[in-house]
Amino acid sequence: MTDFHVDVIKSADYAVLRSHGYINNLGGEKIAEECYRMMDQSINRFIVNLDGSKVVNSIGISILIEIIEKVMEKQGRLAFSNLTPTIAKTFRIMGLLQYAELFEDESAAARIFQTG
Amino acid sequence: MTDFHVDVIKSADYAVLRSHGYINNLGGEKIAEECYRMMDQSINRFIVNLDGSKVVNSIGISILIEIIEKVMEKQGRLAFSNLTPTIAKTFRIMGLLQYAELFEDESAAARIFQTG
Amino acid sequence: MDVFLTVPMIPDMELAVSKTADALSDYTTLTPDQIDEIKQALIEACINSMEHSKSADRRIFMHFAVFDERIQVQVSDHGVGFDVSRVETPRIEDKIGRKTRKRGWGLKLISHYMDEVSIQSGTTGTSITMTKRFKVRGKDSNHD
Amino acid sequence: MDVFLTVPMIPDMELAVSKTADALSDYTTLTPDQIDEIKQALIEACINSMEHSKSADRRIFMHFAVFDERIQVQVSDHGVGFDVSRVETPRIEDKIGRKTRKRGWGLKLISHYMDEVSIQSGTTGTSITMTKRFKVRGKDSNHD
Ligand SMILES: Nc1ncnc2c1ncn2[C@@H]1O[C@H](COP(=O)(O)OP(=O)(O)O)[C@@H](O)[C@H]1O
Ligand SMILES: Nc1ncnc2c1ncn2[C@@H]1O[C@H](COP(=O)(O)OP(=O)(O)O)[C@@H](O)[C@H]1O
Repeated sequence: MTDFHVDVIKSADYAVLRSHGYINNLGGEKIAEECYRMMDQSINRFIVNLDGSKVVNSIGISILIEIIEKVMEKQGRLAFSNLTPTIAKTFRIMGLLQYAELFEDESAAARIFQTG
Repeated sequence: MTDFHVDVIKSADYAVLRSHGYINNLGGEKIAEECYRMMDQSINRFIVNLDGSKVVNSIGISILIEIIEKVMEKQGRLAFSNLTPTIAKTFRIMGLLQYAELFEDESAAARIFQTG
Repeated sequence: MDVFLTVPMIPDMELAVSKTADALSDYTTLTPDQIDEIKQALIEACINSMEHSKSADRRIFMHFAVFDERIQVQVSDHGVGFDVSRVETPRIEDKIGRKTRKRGWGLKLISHYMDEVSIQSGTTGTSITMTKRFKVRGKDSNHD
Repeated sequence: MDVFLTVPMIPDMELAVSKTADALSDYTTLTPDQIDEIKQALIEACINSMEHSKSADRRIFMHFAVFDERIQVQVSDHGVGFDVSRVETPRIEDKIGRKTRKRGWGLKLISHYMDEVSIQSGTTGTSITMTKRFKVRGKDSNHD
């Protein structure tokens, strides 16, 4: 129904995922799929840019929790950027930000990733 | 409720009215008000640019008919520009285009007005 | 698929209602222009109920039914009704340059925006049923 | 002002529904972020009905009531209901790094998005009533 898609931009040792559309179960799964595909290529650091996603649901976010878990298992790192205030609030309510970083925009996240 | 407004750009001998918002009775009346204010200043040629108005209703258009009538009484000229396909269809159904001209965009209308 | 919407007769409610039509269009293959026409038809039907129905409950009742190849929109009020056969078809020549009422376009416009229109009206209210057809999903070629 | 909306339980209907909330916000002084939160609360309530209610009629019934200083949204289904007192509060520490269900956030989120939430649930269905307050129009200074 909704046209969800993820653009993946692979850097040397991290990947940027730009999601577009409603992050429900299907949207969450598409993001997970792309992350796991990158992890198979030994990429364990991710910037998930949600600029194109203004609406989420708790099922979709549960899948993001699974991704965070997998990334932690690999001693990787996951950052979110470009969240709407409401999605940022949602992540904060859930306590996600104890496990994932939050950046204003993609370039702020990338700066940390490039130096760190 | 809705924030309707009209920008008026006065040229030497014609005026451009750019409407923004829903053309209902109130919207129609605001356009009429601006036209009649210009007519008091002896301007009788008008380009009404509807680029900022994607929705109309038949009450609003009835007021546009009154404007056309007043312009015709003064041997003036009225052109519409930047209509959505549905608004253009609406004007065609009503037969408005026998009395008012239709242009793709404002500059196309202005070219005719400057030469005519 | 059936969606029912009941709204109060208050200013600009017809605009709010037209946004629901927008939302439902995701379940159809309607083109953006077709969606615009349905929204305009809905706006005209709603303002008719608001302006003319004199309904005591001041409510408009809508039923959207989405089928494989058409959407049907019914707009009803519990108003005083009107005699459909006595509504005159408006003509621009009768309106411009004469001291006549410029109004009277709503029903004519609706009949052009939509593929089928029928009106039931009586002393317990008015109900206008409007249908617009669209392409069946996945059947855009003729070797189906 | 009361608006009633009934929709079928079909994919993405919660998104369509949230657009109605958008449309009604024109009648309030809600900020864009507050509207976003109501939309998210509505989405969670709808997917709960879709996922858990097992309702036979597969319908969600909504009632939006706009007052001077608050909007109240009620989302109901004719499903099997649940025992509200037995819903556990989710904690991220219990979810991450453990072989547990990651789900269970809907009601917690709703309680944070909205100012007041109450749930009625029984064998004939579930009804969640959610309220969000906003500034009274024209009363933004304190010398009123
Ligand atoms: N819901 C309604 N209830 C009562 N009368 C109606 C209703 N809808 C239309 N009418 C009658 O039909 C006439 C024509 O309506 P319409 O074509 O929309 O033009 P207008 O509303 O501008 O008069 C109205 O003037 C009114 O008398
Ligand atoms: N409308 C409903 N009908 C039946 N059960 C419900 C309903 N809404 C919530 N529940 C119950 O409450 C639990 C918690 O809901 P929620 O916090 O939204 O998390 P989740 O839906 O992810 O489990 C659900 O698992 C379900 O058992």
